[in-house]
Amino acid sequence: MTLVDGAIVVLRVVVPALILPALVIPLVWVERRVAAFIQDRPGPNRVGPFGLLQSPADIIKLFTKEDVVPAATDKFLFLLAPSLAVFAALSTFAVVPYGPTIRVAGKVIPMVGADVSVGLLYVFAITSLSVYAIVLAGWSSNDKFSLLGGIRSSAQIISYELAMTTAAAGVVLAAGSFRLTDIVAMQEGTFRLLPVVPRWNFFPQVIGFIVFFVSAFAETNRLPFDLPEAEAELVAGYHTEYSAMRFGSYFLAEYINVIVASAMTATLYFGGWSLPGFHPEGWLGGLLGLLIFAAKTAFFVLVFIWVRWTLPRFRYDQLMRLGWKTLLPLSLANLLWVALLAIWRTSR
Amino acid sequence: MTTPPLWLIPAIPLVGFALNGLLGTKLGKSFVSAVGVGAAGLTTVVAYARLIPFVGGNHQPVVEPVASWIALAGLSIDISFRLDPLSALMLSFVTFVAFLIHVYSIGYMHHEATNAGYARFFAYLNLFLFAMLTLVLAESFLLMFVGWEGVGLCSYLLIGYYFEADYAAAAGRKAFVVNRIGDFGFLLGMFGLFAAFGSLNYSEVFWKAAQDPARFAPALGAICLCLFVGAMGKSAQVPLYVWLPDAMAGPTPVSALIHAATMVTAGVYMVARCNVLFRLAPEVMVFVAAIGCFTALFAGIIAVAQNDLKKVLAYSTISQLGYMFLACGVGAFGVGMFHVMTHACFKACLFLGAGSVMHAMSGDLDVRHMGGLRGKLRITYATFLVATLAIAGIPPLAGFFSKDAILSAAFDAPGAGKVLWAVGLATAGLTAFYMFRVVSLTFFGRFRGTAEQAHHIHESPSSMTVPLIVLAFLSIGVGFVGLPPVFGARADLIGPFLAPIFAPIAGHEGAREALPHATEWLLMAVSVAVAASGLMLAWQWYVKQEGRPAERLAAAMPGVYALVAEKFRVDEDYDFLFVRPFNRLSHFLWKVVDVLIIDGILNASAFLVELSGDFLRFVQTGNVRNYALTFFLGLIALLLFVAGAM
Amino acid sequence: MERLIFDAAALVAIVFAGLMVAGRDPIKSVLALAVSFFALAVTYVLLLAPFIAALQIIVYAGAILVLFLFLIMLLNVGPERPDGVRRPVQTFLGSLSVVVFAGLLLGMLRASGARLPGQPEAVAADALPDPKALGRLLFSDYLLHFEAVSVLLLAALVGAFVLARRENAQ
Amino acid sequence: MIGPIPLSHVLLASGALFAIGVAGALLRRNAIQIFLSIELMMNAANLALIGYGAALGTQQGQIIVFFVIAIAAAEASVGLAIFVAIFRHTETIDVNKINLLKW
Repeated sequence: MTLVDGAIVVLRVVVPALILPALVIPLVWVERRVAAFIQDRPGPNRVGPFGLLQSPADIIKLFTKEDVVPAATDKFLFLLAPSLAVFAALSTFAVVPYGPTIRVAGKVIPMVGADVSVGLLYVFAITSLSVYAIVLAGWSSNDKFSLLGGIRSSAQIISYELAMTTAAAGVVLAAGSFRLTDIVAMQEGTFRLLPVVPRWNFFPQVIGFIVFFVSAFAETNRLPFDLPEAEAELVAGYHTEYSAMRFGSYFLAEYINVIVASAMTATLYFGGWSLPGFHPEGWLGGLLGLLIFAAKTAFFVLVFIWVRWTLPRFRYDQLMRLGWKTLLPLSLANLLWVALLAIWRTSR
Repeated sequence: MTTPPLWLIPAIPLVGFALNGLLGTKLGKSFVSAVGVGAAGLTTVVAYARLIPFVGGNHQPVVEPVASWIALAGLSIDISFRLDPLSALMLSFVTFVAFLIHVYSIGYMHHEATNAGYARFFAYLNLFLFAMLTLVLAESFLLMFVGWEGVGLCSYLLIGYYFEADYAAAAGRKAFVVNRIGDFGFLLGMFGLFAAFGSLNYSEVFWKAAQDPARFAPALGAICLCLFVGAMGKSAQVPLYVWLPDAMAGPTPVSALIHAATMVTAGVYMVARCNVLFRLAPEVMVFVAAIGCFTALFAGIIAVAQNDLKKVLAYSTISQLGYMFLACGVGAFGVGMFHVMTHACFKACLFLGAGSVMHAMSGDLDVRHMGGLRGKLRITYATFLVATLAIAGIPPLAGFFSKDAILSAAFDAPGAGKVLWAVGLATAGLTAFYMFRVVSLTFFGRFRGTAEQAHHIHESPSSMTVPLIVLAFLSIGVGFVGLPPVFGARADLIGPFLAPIFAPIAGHEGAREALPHATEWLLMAVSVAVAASGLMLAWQWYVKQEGRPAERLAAAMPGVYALVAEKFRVDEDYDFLFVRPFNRLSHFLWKVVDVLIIDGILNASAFLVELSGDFLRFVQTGNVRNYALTFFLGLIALLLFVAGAM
Repeated sequence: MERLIFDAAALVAIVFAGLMVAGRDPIKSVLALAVSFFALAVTYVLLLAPFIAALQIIVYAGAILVLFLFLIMLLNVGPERPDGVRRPVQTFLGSLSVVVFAGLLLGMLRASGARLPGQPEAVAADALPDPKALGRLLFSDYLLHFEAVSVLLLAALVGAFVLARRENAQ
Repeated sequence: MIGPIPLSHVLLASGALFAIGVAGALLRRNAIQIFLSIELMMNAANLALIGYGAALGTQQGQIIVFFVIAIAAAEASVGLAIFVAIFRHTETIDVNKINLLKW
């Protein structure tokens, strides 16, 4: 392993890990502007041009505020929980292919952190760990609101993970692999019967997509599924007792999760970095692929924001009913449908 | 016209049974009557459609297989039916008499309160007919046994028809139990037959036996004895006769059909059917003759002192059955069967007449309460009188010919034949006496019942009187098919007809010398004289002197009279000899063997379990960790064991 | 390198398992076990079972242990307190059997490991067994087992629902 | 050897984990911790299975582990439901106090 190779690996893995948190800063600004647009008001427009510097200012504020650790908390877990949240959010991205595999100067460089054979399972594994961050925060705060938030969160995430995984199983079945690069690869080109339509999983598996996307909202605790932090009932839910940058960590994790969820949606159902007729060559191709991927992801991020400021919050029982009685059966139906498709395809 | 298959004959009443048994309760009395009588009538028509060509044509036996029943290595039994002269004879009167009795039953059972009871009666009657026809037409012992058990079952069911009454239920049970003893004998006989011949089909068994008498003769003694025990049970011979008088608890048509005309003759039929076997076992033949003779006399004596009309008829039936066995025992199987046929006619007529009387007397059957009924019940009186004369053996009625044939056959028999004849003759006199005693008490003199009964007396409806008339004519006429040889060589129709069945076994016995005509005339005269004097005596005692001589006689010998009136206390003796010891044994088995020993062992083991449980339950601490610890200790032991093996 | 990672992960798993058993607070125990399971998942990856490793984290760490946490919070189970009841026999026998058992088990596993036939050639890291192959095996040779387990899961689902339902709730 | 990892290390780790599980199951009073110990024992067995499977170059070990995990999920759901039911009646999950099922 030469130094160059080592550098490439570092680039592949570390750069996304650094860029992701950095992306949060503009994302917060975007969210606030979109929210303001939806609510017919200006939004942040004082700090810098169009209020662009509002987010960096907020970051500085969060870093510099006093970090209060309440007396009755379980210190260790209280401090551990936020970092767990960020850790989980960041590591998910490691297996997401953000661009094509390119050849530059004789080197094969896959534009993905780690192309493992169980990529999708890895994503779910890490996602399922993120619940600890919330549950532990809720419990260690020794605060009834936090605790309730934590309990809600654990139940909610377990419930929706089921539907989400089952929906994603449809994609796995279609691709015949857990490897995310394989999943992207099988979505290249167009349908044979309908040559103008891209071969995205979205088209045959629209039900699976809906289930997956709705579950993604629940997994990221975004409205309309933000019951763990429902401010009207639970003050601020599991992070009521957190302040300064520890609170900021949750903030950060949430936005990273939004980006990752959008990226996953784009990867699983919209062909990732690929487009019909796009055959990447060299570093320019890689860059183009990256841009396509970023565009698709950005679109879903915008949908996340749009939905947040449009829909009201569910009641807890509605949330459970939706998850178990609507999404889960739908995802099973989708799986059955995909299985039938697969049988049809292989029998042809 | 194609001839109907034989299996149709028993099948029709079976269908009738199914219809009435399943639907009769719902569909009402007219439906039940139509189905029940219709089935009997139809089967009679079908039977005669087979019989007339058979009797008219050659008399070759016909065997019609229906289905394979049991097919095993070394054992193959078909369901197949057989029509030969013997079964033809039985078939001719069984179907016809049964049909008449079905018709009679419509009137007799008319007052039955519920549809269910009415339907049950006709269903049983049809079932009986099915079983009886199966018995008669069967080609193998096993199928005959099916019919044999079937008629037993129906007999039990019909005796216990009024099962709400204890006496009827008890009578049914008694009939069943006593018949079981006989059936046991029959079963043993069948086992013996199968062991000896390897088959249960008539044709095969009889053919083998006739081919090689010397080989089978030794075994046949025991086999025939067993079979005869079966016949004793079914045909109510001493000592298994005790059920028949009690069987009068059933409705009167049942008594007429089952317990006089058909079922009880099954034993005679069976013995006649097995004549080849019996003739190869002469010692058993002697036994048969002795039992028959003794039964005839014994039952006749009892009948003299009975006051219940149906009981008298019942003992008379037993006595007549004894005659039949007497005939079989002396080798005159054909004559026995002839008597079976004539007896069926006049005894059915007598029973139905008794039923008619009972109808008129509001259910009372005690002859002491009757008297002078001839004015009110003209048809019943006339037919009853005809049947009485027939059974008494007054020429030229049916009973005369058959009874005379039996007596002459006995007289002709070697060995103790003369003794048998003498006893038979005495019985004939007794028969005439007790039958006319009953007639006198019932129809002559003055009425001795209550005013209410007197007011109620009326003749029965035509559905009852028409069968009576038909049977009375049969009682007169049926004897002419078996005229004795003195009227010419071709006067006897029935003997030659049955002769192939009773063909002599080659090299075993020679044809017997016929009696000289003079002797025969003499025998006839003697028997008619005896019968007539019996009649006259009864007339003298019970009509002229209104029963006073009988009372004087009874008063003169109170012990003897009581003994006879109480039927020689046979039931009591059986009770003492068998029933009570058996009950005591059962009680012992129950109280000592079952309760003390068997239950004791069980209870002791249960107690031990409980005791160990009482101690072991302390192991169950309810503490999961204790259990887990125990579990792991066991696991360690297991690991040590495995480690040792490694 | 892999060997070192394996040893480290195994050590983490053992240490946190010990913490789980030793801890008084059920929440801490669950968390310690979660760490232990996570470390075990790492060892699974090193033992060429990435699929099982992912499953381990999703099902055990992500679902079962979260369920435990949920339950502990729901029932508000506090740390174990001394109940004043001494059970010397139970404790002594328990400890003894643990020691004996551990000794036996380790000894036997050692022996069994040594008795294995010739080790297969070292497998290259990029030849990690495909989850596809596992899936094929699962849905062919082990189909019956698979179906049986699915029925078991359904039964467990129904059973858990019935058990945990409030009796007066309709 | 599985790759560079000696099987003995795997088995040693598995045995140690199992023994720890046994100790927890036998010595703890808290039902939840006992339950966790049982889960730990299952995982110890899983580790050994995967180790053996890898050492023998088959996938059988992983298949069995797959089933063990599925069964563990079933067991956990029913077991925890039982805890809920017990807790509702007795307000405790200390196994020393849950001893109604005895003589």
